Amino acid sequence: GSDQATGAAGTDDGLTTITLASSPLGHLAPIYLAEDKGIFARHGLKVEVDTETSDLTSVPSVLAGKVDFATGDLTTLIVARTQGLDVKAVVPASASTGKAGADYGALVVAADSGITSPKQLEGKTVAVNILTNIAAAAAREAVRADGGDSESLKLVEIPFPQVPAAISEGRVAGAWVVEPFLSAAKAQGAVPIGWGFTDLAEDLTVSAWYTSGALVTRKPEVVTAFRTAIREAYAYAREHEDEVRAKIPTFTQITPEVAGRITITGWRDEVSRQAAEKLAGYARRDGLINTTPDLDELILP
Amino acid sequence: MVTSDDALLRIVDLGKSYRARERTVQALARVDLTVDDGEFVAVVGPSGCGKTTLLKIIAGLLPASTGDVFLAGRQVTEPPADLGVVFQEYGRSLFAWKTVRQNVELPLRSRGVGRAERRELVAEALDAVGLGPAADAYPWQLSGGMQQRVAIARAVAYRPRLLLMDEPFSAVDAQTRADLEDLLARLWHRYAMTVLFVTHDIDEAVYLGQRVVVLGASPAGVIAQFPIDLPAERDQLGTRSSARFGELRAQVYAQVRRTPQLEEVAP
Amino acid sequence: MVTSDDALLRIVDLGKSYRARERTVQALARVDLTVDDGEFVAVVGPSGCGKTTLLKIIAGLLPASTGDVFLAGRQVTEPPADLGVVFQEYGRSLFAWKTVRQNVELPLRSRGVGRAERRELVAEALDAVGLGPAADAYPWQLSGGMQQRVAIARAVAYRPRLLLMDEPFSAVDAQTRADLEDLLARLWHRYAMTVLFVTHDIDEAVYLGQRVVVLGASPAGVIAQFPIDLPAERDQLGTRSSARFGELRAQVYAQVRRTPQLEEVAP
Amino acid sequence: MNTGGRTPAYTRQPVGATGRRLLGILGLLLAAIGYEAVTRAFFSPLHVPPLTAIVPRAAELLTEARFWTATGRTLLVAAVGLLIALVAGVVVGFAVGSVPWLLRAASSTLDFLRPVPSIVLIPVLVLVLDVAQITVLLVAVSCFWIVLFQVLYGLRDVDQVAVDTARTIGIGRLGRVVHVTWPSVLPYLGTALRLIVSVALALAITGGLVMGAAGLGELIWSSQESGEFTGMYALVLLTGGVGITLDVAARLAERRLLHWHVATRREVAAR
Amino acid sequence: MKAAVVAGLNRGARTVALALGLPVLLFTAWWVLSADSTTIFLPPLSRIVEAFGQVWFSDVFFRDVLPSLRRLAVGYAAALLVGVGVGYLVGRWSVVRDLTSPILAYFRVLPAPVLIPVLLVAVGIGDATKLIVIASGAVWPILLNTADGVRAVDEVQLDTAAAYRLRAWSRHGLILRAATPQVFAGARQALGISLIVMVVSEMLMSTDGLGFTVIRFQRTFAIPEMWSGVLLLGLLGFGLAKVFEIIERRALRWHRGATGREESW
Ligand SMILES: Nc1ncnc2c1ncn2[C@@H]1O[C@H](COP(=O)(O)OP(=O)(O)OP(=O)(O)O)[C@@H](O)[C@H]1O
Ligand SMILES: Nc1ncnc2c1ncn2[C@@H]1O[C@H](COP(=O)(O)OP(=O)(O)OP(=O)(O)O)[C@@H](O)[C@H]1O
Ligand SMILES: [Mg+2]
Ligand SMILES: [Mg+2]
Repeated sequence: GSDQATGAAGTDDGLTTITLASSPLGHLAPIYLAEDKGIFARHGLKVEVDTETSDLTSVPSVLAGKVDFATGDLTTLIVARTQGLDVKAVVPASASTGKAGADYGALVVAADSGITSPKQLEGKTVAVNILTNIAAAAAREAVRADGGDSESLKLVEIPFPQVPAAISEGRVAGAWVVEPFLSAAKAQGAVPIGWGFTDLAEDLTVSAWYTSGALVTRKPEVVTAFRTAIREAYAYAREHEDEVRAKIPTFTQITPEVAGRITITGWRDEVSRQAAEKLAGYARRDGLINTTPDLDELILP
Repeated sequence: MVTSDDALLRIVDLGKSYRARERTVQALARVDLTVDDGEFVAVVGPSGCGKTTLLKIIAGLLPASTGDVFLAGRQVTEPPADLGVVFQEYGRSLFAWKTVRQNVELPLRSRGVGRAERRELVAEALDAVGLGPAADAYPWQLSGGMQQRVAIARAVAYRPRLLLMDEPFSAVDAQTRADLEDLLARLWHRYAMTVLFVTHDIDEAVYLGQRVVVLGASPAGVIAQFPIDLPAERDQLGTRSSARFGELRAQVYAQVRRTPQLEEVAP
Repeated sequence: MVTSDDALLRIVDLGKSYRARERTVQALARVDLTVDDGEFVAVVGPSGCGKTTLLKIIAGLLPASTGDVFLAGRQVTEPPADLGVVFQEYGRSLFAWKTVRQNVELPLRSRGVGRAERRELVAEALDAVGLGPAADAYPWQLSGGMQQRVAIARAVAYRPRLLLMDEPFSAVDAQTRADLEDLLARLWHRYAMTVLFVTHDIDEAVYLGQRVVVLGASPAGVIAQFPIDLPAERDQLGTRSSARFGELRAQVYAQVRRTPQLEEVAP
Repeated sequence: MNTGGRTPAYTRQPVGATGRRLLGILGLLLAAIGYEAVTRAFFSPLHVPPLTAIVPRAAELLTEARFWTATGRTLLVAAVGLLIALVAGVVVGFAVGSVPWLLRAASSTLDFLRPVPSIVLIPVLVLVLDVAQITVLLVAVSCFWIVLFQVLYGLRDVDQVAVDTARTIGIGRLGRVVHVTWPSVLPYLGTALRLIVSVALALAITGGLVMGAAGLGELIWSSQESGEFTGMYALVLLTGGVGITLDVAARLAERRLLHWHVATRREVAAR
Repeated sequence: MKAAVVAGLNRGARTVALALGLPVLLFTAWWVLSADSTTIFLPPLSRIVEAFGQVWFSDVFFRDVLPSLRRLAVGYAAALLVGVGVGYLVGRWSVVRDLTSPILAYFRVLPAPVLIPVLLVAVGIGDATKLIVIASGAVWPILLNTADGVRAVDEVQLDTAAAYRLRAWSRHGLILRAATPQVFAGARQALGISLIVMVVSEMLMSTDGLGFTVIRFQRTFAIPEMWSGVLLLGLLGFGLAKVFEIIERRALRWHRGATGREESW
């Protein structure tokens, strides 16, 4: 909402209030933890999380200065940058764990489908949550990495929550899915066969906190403080995974039991340049953009 | 319940009250009436006494509150077969999206009359009421009297066994009215219909009816009945100027007068 | 254009044709008529000849095709002030969402008549037409004749300067009709209204009118006019049985007869 | 008065208010049984949970404060949007509909604007409004069109004899709207009211689903996003309940306002 | 004669001028006001028009617009059929109405995004789901209007049909016909709604179609292209409304006459 003071406003207690926009998903856990632990306050920040947001609204909101930081998947940010929108990726919001077989996103198929490797999905229908973001790239890359023709995949959009059902009802041959739906799908007999995140890049930034170029120019110290605080939060989260799992049910509808089971996203300190280049290449090939973006402009050094 | 006498229509102790939130109206009370097969009965009575209500109940369109209506010995619970009705609200009874011809034709089609015969019956009926040239007009393109004549033509073309007419000539001029009266009389003779004819024109009631039934003021019952012993063949000039006509007319008039009128309507 | 003579209503060479895709009807042609202030003119003519059309044009509801209508010297282009109309389609002219009382009261309210006076006028008008007890009913709860009387009461309560009535008594019984005729005559006397009264009842036309205008068959023009030289004070029994009444009646009747009827309607 | 035993077959005894309600409940029961049978026969309870699983969850939700807060928010948004639409639709409808040339001038623009889905415009709207306001706007715009078109069509159904009557008794334009056209258009508005009540609710929820605006939609979204299907279906069930309640209210309002209308009086009349 | 022709031409010209006047005015205003817009989400109209040519005068038209139109047509037709059919039953028999009204009220409030997950499982991801979504969005105005229209049919007409014992079919036909003014009101509403729901359904789960293309432009921040899609939707809506109007004019001519306003629209 816009009723909060935005544009990194000062408060009475000397802290600067910043507004973060993000859907209430797992990657917010470190933020909430950090707020509890006073990490943000130590850096002079007071955080307000606005969960009344969506992919549709976050970019315009950030650019208009209605919120200070928001999360967006890397492909979307690259596309935005290419179209001339002044977005700056500050720090990763979620990242691949980097471990094939134990990542928080996977390409899954029904256990009884007879499909055991991504290559076998050639020419088949595969679901991704959004055709224009990183999920599509990950699904394709999993097939390509397995030696298949990634172009032959027929990608369709199905929201993550419907993936387990779509797989087990045989509506699609395979699907790209992330936690907690990966666990749900597995529980319903789906098996992971490909790990597109790790195929895409060794150190893949999936989504990032970004802000507007304007804010970077106007209040560089706030941006830096935010980044430092997040990094500290990640360091804390890495050490206290059970606290993260305990936190998740407090702001999502995920039950504690499920939260204890799922694979948690990786927390990285740097937005991966290598991954960004690769994603930019994909975006260009898929016709999402038609020029090569200047990644130096996108990723805040 | 089935009655066995040879009356076509038997109305026994009929009563009807309309209820609505604000007011309940007892429209009919203790109506007893018998109509023989092939009879022509004219019904007169003050405005609002329940004539339309009576016709609607006979037509099976409205349930009675008390009492029964038997048609050919069978209790009327729905519109009987071979019934023709000319509604008082003639304008609203025409289908606005159909031409005059189609309006007249509709009941015939529904009865399964063949195409050629249908066309003939329709043309004949329309000519009889003087609407031949307006056959392809829509009802809303017609004057009030013309609309009323369409409704009459529809009933007439249908050749019903029982014909109920609710002030069917109210909107036509004197000349046309006389012509239509004679038309109706002719058809009644020729097709042996039974006619129940509501009118406000006492002359007309006496001229047309074999019997005139007078309803009293609301809640209406039958307050008088006059057999009309005029010769079967009647004509506008001769009959109307006959002495007997004048007598009968005066008798009926006296009865109608007797019913309480305007001044006396109690709150 | 403004005329300077003292006629209230001047109709000059009026013509009206309705056009539609399928048929074009010339309803009125070359109608010339002058009505003096305070006059009572009865209009008769065969069904479908254009009487309603004429009234609607005078009321400013329908544009003429040719010719002009002047009211008090001013050309009529929209409904003039102080006009009362009783439509032939009385049912449709009542507002279904208003009670009888509210229907009658509405024009008075829009004219700004005070509450107390309004109530009195309404009660008086409703009593006069015999609908006092039905004041709180809705129009659909009334019989046809009662609806028609509501429309009459509405016009009467309004005390218009010019009153146009289109077969206003067509749906009421003989007795009520006579009473309403006398009521109308009384009001006309008392309030010096100008009345244009369409009827199919020639007796009624002669009984009420100071002048009877006969329209010919469609396309109608004025084919005859009869000044009615009966005494100003008329009563149902005396006047109607007078010899002069019989003569006038016969004269008018002859004219109306002359207009081509049913049989002669050309295709 | 219908005498006891001898009720003719055609005396369709009007079902009383209680009977009407009972029939409605019967309808709901039948639908519930149908749903239960279909889900059990064809679907995995994980994907489409049976009613027997949903109802207890719904009962649970009813005791939770957050459900009521969310419902309150959604209803507020829906109500505000609906009111705006109703007023705007009626005013614009009457203005445009009673002036022929205005209607002709505006209709092409109206036809052009009508199909633009407001969802497409969300990113633009975000620049000036917050999410709750956008949702209100979404509701208002969609309902506005419905009201507007119902009014325009209702205006065409006004009987000219009634209008003529009003004109001859010296009632001015405004008076005619109040006394003649408004009551004539009311039946069309009654239909509009029942339509927009549900559209408003549906769109207030959509606002939550696609933009995360707080309320029932957001609750549904987050249940879904957390794989909590039973909870999601329970919410959908309760949402429907809210819809039914609103519809009953709309029908009651219609009955009162339109007691003189053929449709209503036919049902009330002792026939 | 000649004067009549000229008058006719004049009238035609006036109608066209009236119809185009406001749109032209609005477009000019938009053009001028947006000319030097730097807001990325509100590009100058000139850019949008340019994008319009590039985007839609290409194979996109066949790949995306035509399938959408087909879905629209089928979905709308289904909505008409179901809406008029069920609406008739509901309007005609109060028992049916009482029985179904809560259920219908229940389904009415379910927005498309809630329906889609269920349909996805039950029906799959093909066109069928989209058609159902379109139909289920468009059906309500038709259904309710038909029901209310049927309910409001004049009593005298019903009595006439009953008294002459018209065959069941012809009686149903008459009642429905008498209700057409209100049925058309519903159908007109549904036309606009089905266009919107088509777009939404294609946005929420699709691989092609107008809605898909527009949402793809939006997600990839191709803003002028997105606006060109909005423009196209507007044009489509306008075109469909005109076609509808022509049909309606013929079907409801009697109604204009019967209510006494042959002249107006
Ligand atoms: N639908 C209705 N609801 C309530 N009351 C009604 C209804 N229809 C008729 N009435 C009342 O019943 C009584 C008889 O009405 P009905 O129409 O039968 O009279 P009528 O004899 O036909 O009169 P008219 O000669 O004026 O047509 C009237 O008092 C009228 O007010
Ligand atoms: N709206 C219309 N469209 C086309 N023709 C019409 C229309 N209204 C009336 N007419 C025609 O105009 C002629 C005159 O009609 P009008 O209603 O004026 O007759 P009238 O003298 O009032 O007849 P009646 O005594 O039967 O009421 C008729 O032939 C009629 O068919
Ligand atoms: Mg009657
Ligand atoms: Mg007339």
